[in-house]
Amino acid sequence: MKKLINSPETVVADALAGLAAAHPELAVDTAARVVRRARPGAPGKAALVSGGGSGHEPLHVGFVGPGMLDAACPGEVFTSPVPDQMLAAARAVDTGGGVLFVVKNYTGDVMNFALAAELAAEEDIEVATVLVDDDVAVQDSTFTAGRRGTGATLVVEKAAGALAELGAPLAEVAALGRRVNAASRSYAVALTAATVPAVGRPGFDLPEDEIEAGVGIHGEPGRRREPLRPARELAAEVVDTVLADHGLAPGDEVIALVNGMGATPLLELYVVFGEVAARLADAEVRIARSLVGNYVTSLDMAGFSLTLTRADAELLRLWDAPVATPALTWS
Amino acid sequence: MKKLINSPETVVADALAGLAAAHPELAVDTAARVVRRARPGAPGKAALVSGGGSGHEPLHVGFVGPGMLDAACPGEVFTSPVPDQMLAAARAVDTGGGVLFVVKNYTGDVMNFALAAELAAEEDIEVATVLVDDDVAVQDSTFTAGRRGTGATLVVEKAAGALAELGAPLAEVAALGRRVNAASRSYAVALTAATVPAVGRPGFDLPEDEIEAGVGIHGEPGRRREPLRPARELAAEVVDTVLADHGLAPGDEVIALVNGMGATPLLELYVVFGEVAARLADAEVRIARSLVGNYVTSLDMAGFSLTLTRADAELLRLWDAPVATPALTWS
Amino acid sequence: MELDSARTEAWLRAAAAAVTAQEAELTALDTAIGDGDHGSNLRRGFTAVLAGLDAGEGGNTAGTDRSPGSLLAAAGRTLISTVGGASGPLYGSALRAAGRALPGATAGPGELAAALDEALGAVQALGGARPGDKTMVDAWAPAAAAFAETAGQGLAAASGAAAAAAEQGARATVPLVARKGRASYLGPRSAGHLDPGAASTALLFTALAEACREP
Amino acid sequence: MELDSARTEAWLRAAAAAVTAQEAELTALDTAIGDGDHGSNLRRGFTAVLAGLDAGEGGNTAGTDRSPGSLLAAAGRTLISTVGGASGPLYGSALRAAGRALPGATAGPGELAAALDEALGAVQALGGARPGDKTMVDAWAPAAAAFAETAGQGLAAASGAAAAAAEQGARATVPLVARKGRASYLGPRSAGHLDPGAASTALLFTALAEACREP
Ligand SMILES: Nc1ncnc2c1ncn2[C@@H]1O[C@H](COP(=O)(O)OP(=O)(O)O)[C@@H](O)[C@H]1O
Ligand SMILES: Nc1ncnc2c1ncn2[C@@H]1O[C@H](COP(=O)(O)OP(=O)(O)O)[C@@H](O)[C@H]1O
Ligand SMILES: [Mg+2]
Ligand SMILES: [Mg+2]
Ligand SMILES: [Mg+2]
Ligand SMILES: [Mg+2]
Repeated sequence: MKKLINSPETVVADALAGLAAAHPELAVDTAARVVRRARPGAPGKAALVSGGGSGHEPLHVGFVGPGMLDAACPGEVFTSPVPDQMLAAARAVDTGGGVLFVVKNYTGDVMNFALAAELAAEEDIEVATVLVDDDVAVQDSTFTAGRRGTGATLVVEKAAGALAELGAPLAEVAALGRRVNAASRSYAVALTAATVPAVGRPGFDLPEDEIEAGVGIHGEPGRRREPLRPARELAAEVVDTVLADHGLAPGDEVIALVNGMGATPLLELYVVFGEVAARLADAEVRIARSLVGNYVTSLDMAGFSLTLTRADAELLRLWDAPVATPALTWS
Repeated sequence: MKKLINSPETVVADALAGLAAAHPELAVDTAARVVRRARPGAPGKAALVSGGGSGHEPLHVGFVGPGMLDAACPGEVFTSPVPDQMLAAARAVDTGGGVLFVVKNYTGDVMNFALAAELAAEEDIEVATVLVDDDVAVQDSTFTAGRRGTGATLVVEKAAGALAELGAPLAEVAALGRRVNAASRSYAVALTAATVPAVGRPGFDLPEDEIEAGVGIHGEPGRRREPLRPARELAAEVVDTVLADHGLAPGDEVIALVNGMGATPLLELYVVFGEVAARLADAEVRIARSLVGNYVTSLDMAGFSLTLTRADAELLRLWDAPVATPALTWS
Repeated sequence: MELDSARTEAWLRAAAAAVTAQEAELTALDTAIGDGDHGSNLRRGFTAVLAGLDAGEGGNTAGTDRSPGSLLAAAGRTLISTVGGASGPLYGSALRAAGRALPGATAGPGELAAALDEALGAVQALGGARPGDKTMVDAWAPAAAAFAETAGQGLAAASGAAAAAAEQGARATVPLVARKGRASYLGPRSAGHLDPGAASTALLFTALAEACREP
Repeated sequence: MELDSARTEAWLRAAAAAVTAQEAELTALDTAIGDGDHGSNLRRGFTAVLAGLDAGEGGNTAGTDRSPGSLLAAAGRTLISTVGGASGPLYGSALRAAGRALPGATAGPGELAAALDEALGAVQALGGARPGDKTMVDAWAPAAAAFAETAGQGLAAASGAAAAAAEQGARATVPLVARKGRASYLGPRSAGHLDPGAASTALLFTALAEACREP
């Protein structure tokens, strides 16, 4: 394992120290493991709190700031945070408008956020929860853990964050978040596996000519192995897989996120985006907005995910609204 | 080799197609291989043109936009662009204020930009050139190729771009660019080698417990091999190497860029930044501004570089000035 | 033999020792069909449990009346606050539920059987897994059942039977296709691997058997 | 024998064939002490040169008077416009300089010797490298010298001698420590490797010898 770390035990604490040093506009509580805006949101604003295992940076800590999250709770690498963190975050950012938990749908995240919500309720902090579950690689039924939350988390946090900044009440922000999630689907392929620092070797071995299709963002293998193919074919397969599940019609508009898994050069992500755009054009789906880069990552995994969110006027307005976070900034 | 490409021959063209699809605010001339702002700069504004081999993304194409470059010329992977590209770019962006070529100091880049400058002069386009040579790993003398241009390119392009936007004449913008370069030093270490698509395998083999110290951004080996050590020790060595050359005094302020080489997870870059900040604090050098991320990359190389630019009030004002490009945006 | 506070503490310490010693194995299991953190998760959590025991947690404010129930409940709270992931809330809630079910200064085998059943109930209430879903339930359920069945033979015998049943239940997860937890994302590819949570549950019951062995 | 337009074209075509056939070798040399693009750079450039030849470039507007000089100058322009990197301007300027020095419809060995010297001069003027710096100059300089020395023996003999000298000059770069180009960044680690540009220069002179062989 070759990593720029001091030790697997301290990697999250050390990264938080670096985050604090790099971003004076963030308040980083290294003891409570809560990252929040140094300048709190307006009184009565619905506050957004998200979190999850570390190793997905910039998600979530890089999305804290005006127009997006009020606080993020980073867990250990690929391990959901503990309820104490979300409770501390909720206490810190609630200005009377209540708190929205944005939770990626993983058993651990769901349970820990649920416990935190109970504890917050005991302290009379109003809490609503949006569950993100966009990954079409996973079968969804009441007998399973359901779909994973992946790339759509960024879109949910951006749109809900913008609506909260406009002063919408908690229930409305939560409803918007759920609507964005319902309008989103994602699918990912991996060229290499991630190496969890505490494990010390890649999560799976892949031959030079094979990829894992339908992977998540926690280093787990995907649904199946496939041969490595040119970007055009991979992009077409990924687009088709998302479209098949999404039910987009010709003429529909989308926000398209071509996301690197952490170790994917931007040059390659642009190649992929070009192929994705061509395939969507064939399907007469219009890309209204797009984002290309490493945003929802899996440590040092190479590969990409595609997220398509059906767009409408309100969502585009919220997407275009100003945002000022370490990883996403526009005005 | 596992890459998200269609073929080594088409990777640059395909990436440009993707860039065009992702960024309607850019005008991408795929035939001439020139990327420029869709909305040209103000008449008479000094125009900034940069370029270099592809594989360093977001440098340079991701830095085209208001407040930074007017155009970028991407060459083949790790190959400087040809003079025709820079000439076409100069023609396209010159609005009477002349053109500043920002050139990283490599033999190929220097010669190709020089030929382009001659051709532009023949067409009565005023051209000035800033050479960026910040890499302290390389011996500098009249008998060598001189220092390489690496991370400081971002700082030069940001500051000079801001000054040009304010309406400063070409000569002043060029002088500022040279001043920023002279105030900048960089040093890099690599944990893994880059794989050039046309080569198909990594540029060098590194055992699990070794790194290359003093590497450039073209996949070449560095000055020497060293054992892999904890981030704290690596960061200290890199800071000390830069400081030894830089001649910063206690109390000096810097802009600090902790830059990933393309395949370095953000989590690790924040760990490194924390250690860099601690070491600089020991040296009583104050970090006035900072940037953490994969900005001046070397395809899929893992590792990081540190760039320190001595800051003063004017430079900080230019650094803080609004910028709106694919990879760098603030207001 | 009754379960007293010394035996409860011994149980928790043995569990901590076991998950620490087996960290790499648990993580390897979780790397195959999960995200490779189960070993470090439990080591982190049980290290905190040990620290709590050393600091006198689980007693009254004076730290004196450390009953089996209060010790287990405190350990459960510590796990919830330090582990994260799926296993943190699940094991944490299990121990808290068991602790609530043991209000006395000591507990007989029958009481402990009921407490283990409460713990299993808490895991299932929180996680929704049923036997056969390839989770810790597949070790916990047969262990609790074996303990209840053999409770009449005393604490040592019942804990031994529970440990054996947990171990067997864990091993029986190998051929299963996961329906809960991260392994479920793999679909059919999850078959052929031991569930990490079932493996760690077996460690917990083996630790109980160790702590309750006849002297 | 004189260098006429047919032989010049044959030279350029042979050079294109050689760099294409040796692309992987040139790239491997450049991977060791450079950035791994020399082979693909020259293949791309000479492929364009071939296309230019096929399209009648290097002639007057009617495409008829393709003199050695105009063919070489056109090839040089094409290399500058398609190769990039260090080798593009260097080889491009070299061929343009050689072309300028050959204004006639044909050229004798003495004229070609002077033209090769002009080419070397252009490389050195642009890149500033001297013999011993571990660059293409280390092949070009001995080749031009050998050609000049043996020019009295005719085109075929002189080209053969130049090719041999270029090859030897290239091989002699192995122990050198680079002072110019990318390899110089490696400092002492650049020793022990053949310079890629010197290797490609040897290919160009071998191609010339092929084109000028006695029938
Ligand atoms: N819904 C559930 N019910 C019961 N046990 C579960 C459930 N989900 C996961 N588990 C158990 O948790 C174990 C994984 O724990 P751990 O790796 O620490 O957490 P995570 O899966 O969040 O990384 C699984 O092996 C399984 O036994
Ligand atoms: N200053 C120079 N003078 C002469 N030849 C040079 C000089 N710099 C580089 N070269 C030659 O160019 C070759 C490398 O060419 P190439 O790989 O195509 O370009 P780049 O170095 O820009 O990647 C070197 O092997 C060397 O022979
Ligand atoms: Mg986990
Ligand atoms: Mg090159
Ligand atoms: Mg796990
Ligand atoms: Mg090269």
